[in-house]
Amino acid sequence: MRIRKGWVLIGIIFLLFVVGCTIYSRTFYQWNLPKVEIMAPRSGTLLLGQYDVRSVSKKEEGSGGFTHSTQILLPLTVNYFYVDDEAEVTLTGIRNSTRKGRVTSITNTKENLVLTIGFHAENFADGESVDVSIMKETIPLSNIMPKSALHEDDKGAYLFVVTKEQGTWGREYVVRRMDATVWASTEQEFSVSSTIEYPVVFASDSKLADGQQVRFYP
Amino acid sequence: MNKFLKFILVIIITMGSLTGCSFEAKNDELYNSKLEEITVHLNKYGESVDELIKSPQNGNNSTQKELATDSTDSGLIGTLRISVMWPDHETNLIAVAAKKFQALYPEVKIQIQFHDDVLKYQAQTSVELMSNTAADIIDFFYIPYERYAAAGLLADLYPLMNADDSFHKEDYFVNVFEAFEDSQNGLFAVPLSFIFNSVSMRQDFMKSFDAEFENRGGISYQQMLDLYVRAQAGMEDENLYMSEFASATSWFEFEWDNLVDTRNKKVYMNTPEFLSNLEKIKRIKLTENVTQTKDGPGVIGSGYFIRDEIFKRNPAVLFVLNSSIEENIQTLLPFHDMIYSKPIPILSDGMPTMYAPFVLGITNTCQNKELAWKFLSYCMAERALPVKEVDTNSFLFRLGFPINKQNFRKLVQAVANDTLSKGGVAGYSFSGNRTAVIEESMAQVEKWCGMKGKVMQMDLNLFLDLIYPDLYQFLIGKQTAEQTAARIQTKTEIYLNE
Amino acid sequence: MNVTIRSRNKKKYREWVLWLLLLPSLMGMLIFYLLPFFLSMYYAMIDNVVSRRFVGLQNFIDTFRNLSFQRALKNTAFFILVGVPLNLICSFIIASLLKKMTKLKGFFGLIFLIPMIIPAGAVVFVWKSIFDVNGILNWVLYSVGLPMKNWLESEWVLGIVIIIFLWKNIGIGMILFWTGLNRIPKTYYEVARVEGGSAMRQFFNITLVYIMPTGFVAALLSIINSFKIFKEVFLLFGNYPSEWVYLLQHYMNNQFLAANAQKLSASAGIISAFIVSVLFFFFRSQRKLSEHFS
Amino acid sequence: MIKRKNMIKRKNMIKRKTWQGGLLYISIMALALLTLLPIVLLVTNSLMSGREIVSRYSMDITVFNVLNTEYIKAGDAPFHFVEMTFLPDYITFYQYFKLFFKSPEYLRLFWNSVILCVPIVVGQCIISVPAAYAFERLQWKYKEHLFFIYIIVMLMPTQVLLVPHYLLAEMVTLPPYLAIILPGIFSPLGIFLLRQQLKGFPHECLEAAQVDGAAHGNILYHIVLPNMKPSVAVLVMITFADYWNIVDQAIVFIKNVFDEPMSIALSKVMQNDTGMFFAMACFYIVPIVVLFMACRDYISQELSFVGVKN
Repeated sequence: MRIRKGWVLIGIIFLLFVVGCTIYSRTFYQWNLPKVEIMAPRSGTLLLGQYDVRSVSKKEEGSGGFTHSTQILLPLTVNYFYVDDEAEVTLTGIRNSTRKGRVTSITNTKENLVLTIGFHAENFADGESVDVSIMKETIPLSNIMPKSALHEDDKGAYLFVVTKEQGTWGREYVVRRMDATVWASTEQEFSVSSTIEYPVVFASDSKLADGQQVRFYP
Repeated sequence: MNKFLKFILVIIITMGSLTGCSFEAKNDELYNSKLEEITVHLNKYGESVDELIKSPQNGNNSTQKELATDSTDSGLIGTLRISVMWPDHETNLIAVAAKKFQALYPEVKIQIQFHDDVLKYQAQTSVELMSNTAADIIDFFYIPYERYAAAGLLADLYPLMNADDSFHKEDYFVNVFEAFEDSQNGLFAVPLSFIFNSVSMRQDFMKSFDAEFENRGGISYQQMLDLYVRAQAGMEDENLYMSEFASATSWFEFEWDNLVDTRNKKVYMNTPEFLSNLEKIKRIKLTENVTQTKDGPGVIGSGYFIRDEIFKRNPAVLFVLNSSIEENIQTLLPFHDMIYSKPIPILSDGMPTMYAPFVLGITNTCQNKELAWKFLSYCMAERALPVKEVDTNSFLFRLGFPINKQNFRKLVQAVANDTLSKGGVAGYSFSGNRTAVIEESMAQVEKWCGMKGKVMQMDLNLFLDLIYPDLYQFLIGKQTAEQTAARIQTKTEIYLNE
Repeated sequence: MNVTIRSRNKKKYREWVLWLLLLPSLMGMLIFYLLPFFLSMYYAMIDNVVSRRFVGLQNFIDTFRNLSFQRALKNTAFFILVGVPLNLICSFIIASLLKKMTKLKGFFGLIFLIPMIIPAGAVVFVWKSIFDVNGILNWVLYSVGLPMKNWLESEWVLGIVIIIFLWKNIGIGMILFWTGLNRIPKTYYEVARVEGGSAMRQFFNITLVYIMPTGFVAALLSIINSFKIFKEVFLLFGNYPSEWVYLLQHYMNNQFLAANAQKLSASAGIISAFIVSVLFFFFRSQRKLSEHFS
Repeated sequence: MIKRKNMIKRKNMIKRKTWQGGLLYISIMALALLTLLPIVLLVTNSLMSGREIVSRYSMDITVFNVLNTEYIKAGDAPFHFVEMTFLPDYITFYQYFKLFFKSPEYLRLFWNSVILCVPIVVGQCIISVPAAYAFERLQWKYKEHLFFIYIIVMLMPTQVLLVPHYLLAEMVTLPPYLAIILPGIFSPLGIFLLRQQLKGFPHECLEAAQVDGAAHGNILYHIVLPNMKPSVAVLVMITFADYWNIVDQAIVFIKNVFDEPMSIALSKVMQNDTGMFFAMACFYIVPIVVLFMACRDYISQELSFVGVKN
């Protein structure tokens, strides 16, 4: 009638193994966590498109009370210009003769988009060649980020956001996947419709997954 | 021997934690710097958009005026304990209001306990209530507050409301208070925000099935189901969809009051109509989660617009639930080529149904009920919406319409403005003056929110235990409708008789 | 004379030390178990936690009249009346089988004891995958050609709960009966065989009679363990199981979640009354039987 | 001649005995296998990879995926039986690796359980051993009634005691762990078990020790304790098993998710990471099995004394 020494030994070895794992998880595991670079999304406007076209101005009672009007052709993919958008019209070659013009109507032919711009100009002759520059910026946006921050999988476009959460041993930094609908985007940057209150990950040394603990680069 | 073991263990753990925290310091200050940057941007962005809203705005621009309660009862003292089922965050209205309230009344001390696990929150609240050590104000998120009120654990709020003369009833949606009254019309839980369940239907289907529900005051879930089945029978290729909200769970959520009579403990679930409805639920086809790829510059469409574009491409989605404020307002604004109808309220036996995401109550064991009511009315009262970014404001009210009429107007206006500006960029043109459009849509929403409604309080935990196991077996075809109906009937009877 | 005085107060002195040894456990039991019991009985007597109106036995009467409580009582009673005797019979059979074996007796005894210590959370998954609609049992029936059945929702579900109860509690019963059987001296059996009694008569008037005291203790232990089965049933079926397996603890757990202290403590009071009566009957009959035999 | 007939009788007697013995062994072996089936399954399945587990047990393992609408599209789900095997197709230790090296929270939960159980077991022994001895030696009219109260209180359901314990913890502001440990230490189970053991203990030698001047303390220490060791071992094991899978008290008293013992995390793991469930269940069972194996001799020896008249 005695306690089995063999099993007591197994028990001690098991406990030491778990102690070892706990120490590993507190030291080595923390040191080589994936490293990420975070940034605060900048606010401002996104330049959707900028076009400088030379065309011919016509003198006539254009709609909307403008003295002159001109037409410019743009590629069909451009879909962000609307009536009442502003444009600058300058006589080719003559400095400080720019006039403020407005888009009066938008029609499209088979290959391209036709924008007619009306503007006031007393001393422009009919048939003068003018340089029209029109650009479209989005309304001021609160979160603009580089394209490298955007990821995509079968469930849709998403970002990685770093939050400080209550971890196993006190507070730790965790990467969270945030689904986002891309609101406006250009080649380098894009903006998202929802508010982003946490720093966004735009570069990381290994593939990230939701709920993963991370450390910062420097 | 084990003394030696313990000695090694202590050394290793201390050494480990020491190295751990040195890294911590560097991480912290980098993370905090980035965090400040963000808040600075948000505020700067806030001012820039402010002109947009302020310029066309008319009349009483009282957002900045802090609600100065009259000085008579400034002598408030005491402590308040509040337990909230929402993390401590700037979108947590109670946390924000508590800070301001304490600034206003320095002697008042407010302790808030934040929870995030629903099961634990329910267990702890019931133990605290039973042992009379409950917090003074409790957040009824997933909490069966009718049963607590029936057990006499909650305080009736009407006497407090009438006694407090600084609380003018006409500033609030009184019809929503009435919807929350219990059988002896005592008010045991006050909603800080509410949403009327409404649905939009495809206009072309509406004409073909002469389902002019708009001017019939609303549609019941049963009518929607029958219409869907009829439409599906009409379509040859059978790919008529309903949006995610119409899964089998919502049948029980909307028709719970007809199926269960809680007062005299009757359950009508093995009736022939119930069986035929079970068959109908089985035929609903739900939209997969449609993805929006990121290619192509300028693809624009946030929440409510994206649905229009996507569902244009989808063969046919008959009904779409307007679950947030944006969706309700978007369908009201006069964009021309909208394929979905104006919001139609969902009825449950003739009464428009309402869902309250943000409900608070005062416990009977609270010593200083006046102070608790003062704080509650302060949370409900008109407040300056701190950040112009619409999302954070609507989260403050947990995506519901605020119960205070001024807050309601401010939020709806901000949302309408945001919708119009985003709509403009997203290629939805509309004619007419922007402010007139906003005013008109706001009046429409306010009239609509003034309806006399009924609160849909379906406790999801209850549904998980009572109905889901058998419903799931039925939906994957392992159980006939009769068996399922019989089983759900007996289980619900047990629940009612408890 | 003074010798007697000294010995008497020495006895008095010894008594005091014994009380000192008993004190911590007594105090602990009072503070953490007896007072809470009386507090919960007080809760059962008042009608609601705030107004504290004394109501007397009204809550108990309501609980008795409550339909769900009656159903729960019926199920629990059925479970105990079928489960405990079945457990005694099975462990007795296994114990007698083991008695006949020569080699490997300790090894098999050990195997039957292991389920007692396995926690419910780990094994409930195995029970679910055996008895579920598309589980092993249905697969066997399907391959044999018999009609399949949703066992976890059918009227046989209490049988499944009893199987789990047996699986967990056969070990203890077997050990008790095994040592009880060893305790019966061999001589009684020789005498019975000499008188030419058949195996059956031998069994009835010797083994059965002498095993009775151990039988009592085994029955008491399995009744105590029958209350622990709630953990498995809760993990398998959740708060509202089908009506055949709705036990008393389910009723109490749901009242607990609905923060209804009155119904909770009233039902607890009723259960304790049942336990007290069963125990009282047990101890009285055990004391009577042991006088009869010694 | 007679010898041959006896020989034949004895031979078929032996034949009959071996035939019956064989049947006995087979039946016991079958019963033992049935009892061990769940545990063996648990261990072998823990070697399976997460994907294989989900594909094998694709039945609705969790009740809680209520709002995912896939099940409706899979309305015509093929009738898929659970394929339970003892040998997984592809043996991998990845779960164990992930459990021990990749997820520090489960280790923390393990230590929470240990911190919760060890004080209770130690406290229980320190309190119950002297109390049981004192109970046995005390000559007091109402001793049996007091013991009867101990047994009734032992059988009280936990939900009832939860509310008063919470009230007590609130009044005396006990930290959550202490609010679970203190009621655990003073549970009457210990005294019930130890007293049963002492019932079989001859009083005469105790009186003899007392006569030749031994104080209670060293009587307890030198005579009673050595042969109470078996029942103490049983008490340790039962209490450890009880408080190792504690659920109700832990949910109510412990507020922070990472302070909870492992028993609660087990059901959560089943929902969100089924692959890890088996590995964690094995990790969870090891301490109790080791404890049981270590003092299993005491179990069989001690329980036999329970209730037998001396």
